[in-house]
Amino acid sequence: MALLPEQFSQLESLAETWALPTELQRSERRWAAGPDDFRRFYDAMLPVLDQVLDYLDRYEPDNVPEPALPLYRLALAFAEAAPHNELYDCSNTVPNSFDAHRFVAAHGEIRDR
Amino acid sequence: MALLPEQFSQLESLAETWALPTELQRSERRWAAGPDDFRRFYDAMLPVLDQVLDYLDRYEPDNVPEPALPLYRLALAFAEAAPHNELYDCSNTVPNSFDAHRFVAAHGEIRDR
Amino acid sequence: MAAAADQIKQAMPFTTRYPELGTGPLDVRPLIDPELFELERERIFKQSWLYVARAEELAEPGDYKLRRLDVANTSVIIVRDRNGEVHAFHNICTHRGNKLIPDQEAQSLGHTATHTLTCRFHAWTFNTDGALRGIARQESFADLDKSCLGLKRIHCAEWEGFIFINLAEQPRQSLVEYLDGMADHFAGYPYHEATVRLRYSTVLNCNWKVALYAFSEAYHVPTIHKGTFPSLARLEHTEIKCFGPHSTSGIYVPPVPGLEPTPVTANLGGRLRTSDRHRPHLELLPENINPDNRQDFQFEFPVFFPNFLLHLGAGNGYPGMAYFTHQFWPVAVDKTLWEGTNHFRPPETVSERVAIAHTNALHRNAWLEDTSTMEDTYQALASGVLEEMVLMDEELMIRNTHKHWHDYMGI
Amino acid sequence: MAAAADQIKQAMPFTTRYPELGTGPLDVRPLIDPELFELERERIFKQSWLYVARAEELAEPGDYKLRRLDVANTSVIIVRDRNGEVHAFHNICTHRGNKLIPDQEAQSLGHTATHTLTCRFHAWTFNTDGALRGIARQESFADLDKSCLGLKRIHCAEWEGFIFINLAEQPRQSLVEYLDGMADHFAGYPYHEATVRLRYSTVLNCNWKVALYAFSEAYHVPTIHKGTFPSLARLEHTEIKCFGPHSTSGIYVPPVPGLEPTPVTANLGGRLRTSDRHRPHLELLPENINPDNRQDFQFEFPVFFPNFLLHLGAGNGYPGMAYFTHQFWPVAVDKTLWEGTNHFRPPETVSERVAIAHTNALHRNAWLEDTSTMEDTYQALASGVLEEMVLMDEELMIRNTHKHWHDYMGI
Repeated sequence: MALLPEQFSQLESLAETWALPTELQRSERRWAAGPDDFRRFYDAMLPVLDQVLDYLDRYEPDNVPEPALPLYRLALAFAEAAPHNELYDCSNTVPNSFDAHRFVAAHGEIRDR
Repeated sequence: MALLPEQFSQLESLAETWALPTELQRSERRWAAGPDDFRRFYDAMLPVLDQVLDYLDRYEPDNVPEPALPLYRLALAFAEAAPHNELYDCSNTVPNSFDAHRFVAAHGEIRDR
Repeated sequence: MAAAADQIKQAMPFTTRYPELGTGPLDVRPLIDPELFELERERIFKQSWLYVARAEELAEPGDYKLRRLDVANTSVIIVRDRNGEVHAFHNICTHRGNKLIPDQEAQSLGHTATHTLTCRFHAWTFNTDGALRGIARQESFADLDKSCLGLKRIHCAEWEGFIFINLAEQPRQSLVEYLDGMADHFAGYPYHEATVRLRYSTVLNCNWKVALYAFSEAYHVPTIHKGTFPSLARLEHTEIKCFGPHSTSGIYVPPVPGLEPTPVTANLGGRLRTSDRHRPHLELLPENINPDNRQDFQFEFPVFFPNFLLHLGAGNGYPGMAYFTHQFWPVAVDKTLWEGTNHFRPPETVSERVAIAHTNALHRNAWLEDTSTMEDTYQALASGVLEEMVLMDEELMIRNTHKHWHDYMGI
Repeated sequence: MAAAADQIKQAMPFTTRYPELGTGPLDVRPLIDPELFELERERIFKQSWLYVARAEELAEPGDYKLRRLDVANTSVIIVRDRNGEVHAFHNICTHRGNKLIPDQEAQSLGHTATHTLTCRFHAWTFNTDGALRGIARQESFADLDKSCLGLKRIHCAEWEGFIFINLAEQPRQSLVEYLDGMADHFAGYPYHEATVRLRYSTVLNCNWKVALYAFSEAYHVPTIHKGTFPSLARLEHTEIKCFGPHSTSGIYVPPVPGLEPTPVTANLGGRLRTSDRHRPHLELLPENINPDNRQDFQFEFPVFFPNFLLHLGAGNGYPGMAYFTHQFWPVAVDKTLWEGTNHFRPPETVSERVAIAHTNALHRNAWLEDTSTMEDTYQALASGVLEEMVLMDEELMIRNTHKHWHDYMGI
């Protein structure tokens, strides 16, 4: 069964691995990503970013309905993944940085819905 | 090959995961159990508890023969698991308690046979 | 001599404005000495006003916050009673001393619908104003003056919605006296509207002042943050002022011709910059912050002694971010709980929510760059090889903190 | 004044029976002060009789037990020699001081078929009565008086099969004098028949007295044990008596109408209650325990100074359990090795074995509830916020221990 609305079907395979419900899970996906993962995600999302956000903007941020959640979570994952393309040369770490696993997000395990 | 005597074949799948040879291993199984695990174990065992114990009582406690060991260990696991149903709402921890992993049983790694 | 003084004045315009702080190097020992760390518990952290909660975290009567304070070997309950008043108490039952509420987390929020707090050990119950309300089997205690067995109160005061505590028996100053010129300087911004808090924390293996000092200057920015914020290669760190043990300053970033934001940041940041709610609100800044109303204002950059930073950007620095805070909680001479929090106004649309996640992630990543030096710095300093460290003019806030640290410590 | 005294007498019938213990609050410092902890090693643990083994653990000649005693920076060998006599020795070779037997475990059992103990370092060999028997390459030592090089003896005595040691050069009292009225009070029960020992231990990050005191009163039971033993919501903690530094009491649980045991506990516990071997044996209790022969007797609940609890239920409290013991072994001011042991008569059938596992598990779970407060209590007390703690009447055993602690410490 498709995760995303039909007009975003080209993002379906990305949603399968990136559309995770918590920031911590999305971060773990990001830390495990390779350069090609970032490139594939970025190249597919950037052209449709406005459409994706317009689609989601029909809902309230605290009240996104179940069927739209994967797209919402995909957008959140992209908001965090894009800097790896735009700034970090598709590396899964921030260059010359502290161990990202040691940063604990207070909200990290709260589900985005 | 069946682990249990034929008259207890309905417990076979439980024996596969609960009939472990030491208290420590059975505790680890218990700490990893979910509410449904406890419910399934309890609902299957309680009606036949007397039959199981009667069957085992044909042996000496220090001399349970090899073929009866899985049933014996299943009964020991149940003796420890049942309070989670009867008292702890099928949680795998005792409510408001110390970390069970930090309690060391002096006999925890001795095999029950 | 006059020529030398002139030369220093030219090289160190801010520093020379505060002659009592000197211009020489700072001693390293306070950052590494375990005995001084023990003294810091008593002389700094049990004497200063410490920021522990935002008023909105305790919005309703019955709301409480638990804050572990390892440096004082205690934890604190900050609670709003049924009349709306906020109190702070040691998290300790007055019967046999158990923690009233378990405090596995360094900070956590809770709510008591009954406006009472009950100890898990023997079920003693306290009102949220601290009074001992109920004792199980009270008849078996003799001579019990319940009025003396209330929760142990801690001084507590609120300024601009920031709730501070003071562990001293009798604080030497009120909170506002303590805050000195900072109280006015930062007053009036609608901090309470920024209710979306995204907090990160980690335990750094370094002294708390190594972390604090690293976050007290912008000299490092072009080097450390060239990954995440290449636009900060040239910034202006200016308007540095000291108010007693506290200090503040402004960060401006003149635009770099030809440097465009990257596409996703342009898109998402742009959405915040053009939303009425999240756009730059320079007009809301207190009047002495960004006094010339410069459009390239990034954020006001202060140090509240001893361990609180309140960076006020009003949406003009990082897209959409109202303000961000840091705290540095000592755990041991070589261990510090750092907490960094980004404060946003709540998103009204999903796209704003996604854009906030983007700004937040960039800033979190910048913090990963900041924290990358601290354990190295501490290890190197702890070697004892370096007895002193030299400071440039814009590292003045470190100089001010260090000076007042000595005053508090009496050494 | 007389009215106040009357009021105390009514509120605290047990406490007022021991006027020398007072009725006021207790000082907290003994529970948290590192310097007092160092003194405790000398003045309490090297002066008191300490329970270290059951006689059945050393049933045969050649059986030995190794007991680590961190509080005295030593470990002890308790061994039965070929004539059946029990000795205690420091676990240290008199040659160069190596541990004769490695002691990774806090306690362990062993057997020497040759009735000798040989050091792993240079193979010096000692008889189980402590005499130095053999020295490898003895001819290469000059001037060696073997009779002066036996194992270092520790005073050791047995009471009702409980083996105690005393580390003092010359104990001030014999074991029976030391035990005072406890020696008679607990005498005569067939402890030796309960040879199935199920022991749990953990290192608690708290002072040993925080753990001891938590296990010295039943006031906490309705709160802490509502999960595992909802039947204990109402219990009677009575017959509290002090014998020198020791104290004892009785726990009764009047049946709660309508509260039935849960199905599995009814089944398994019922099997023990109806087996002749495991059923309640109130008739075996010493005469001053459960003196009115009440059927709702749960267990006798004592504190043997300084660190031993011997709870005697005779199968009437927890189904099938003869007795259970606790010990609290100091490791540091903030670290305590706790050991809890359930003692059962051996099962004769598999179903009895399964039922014992069930009783044991329930009681182990109750201990998980007990130990949940101790680290919190210690952390809260260590803050120094609370200088005193108040006690209710039935916390009298704590009061007695605390008073005698001061006497031993000379402070």
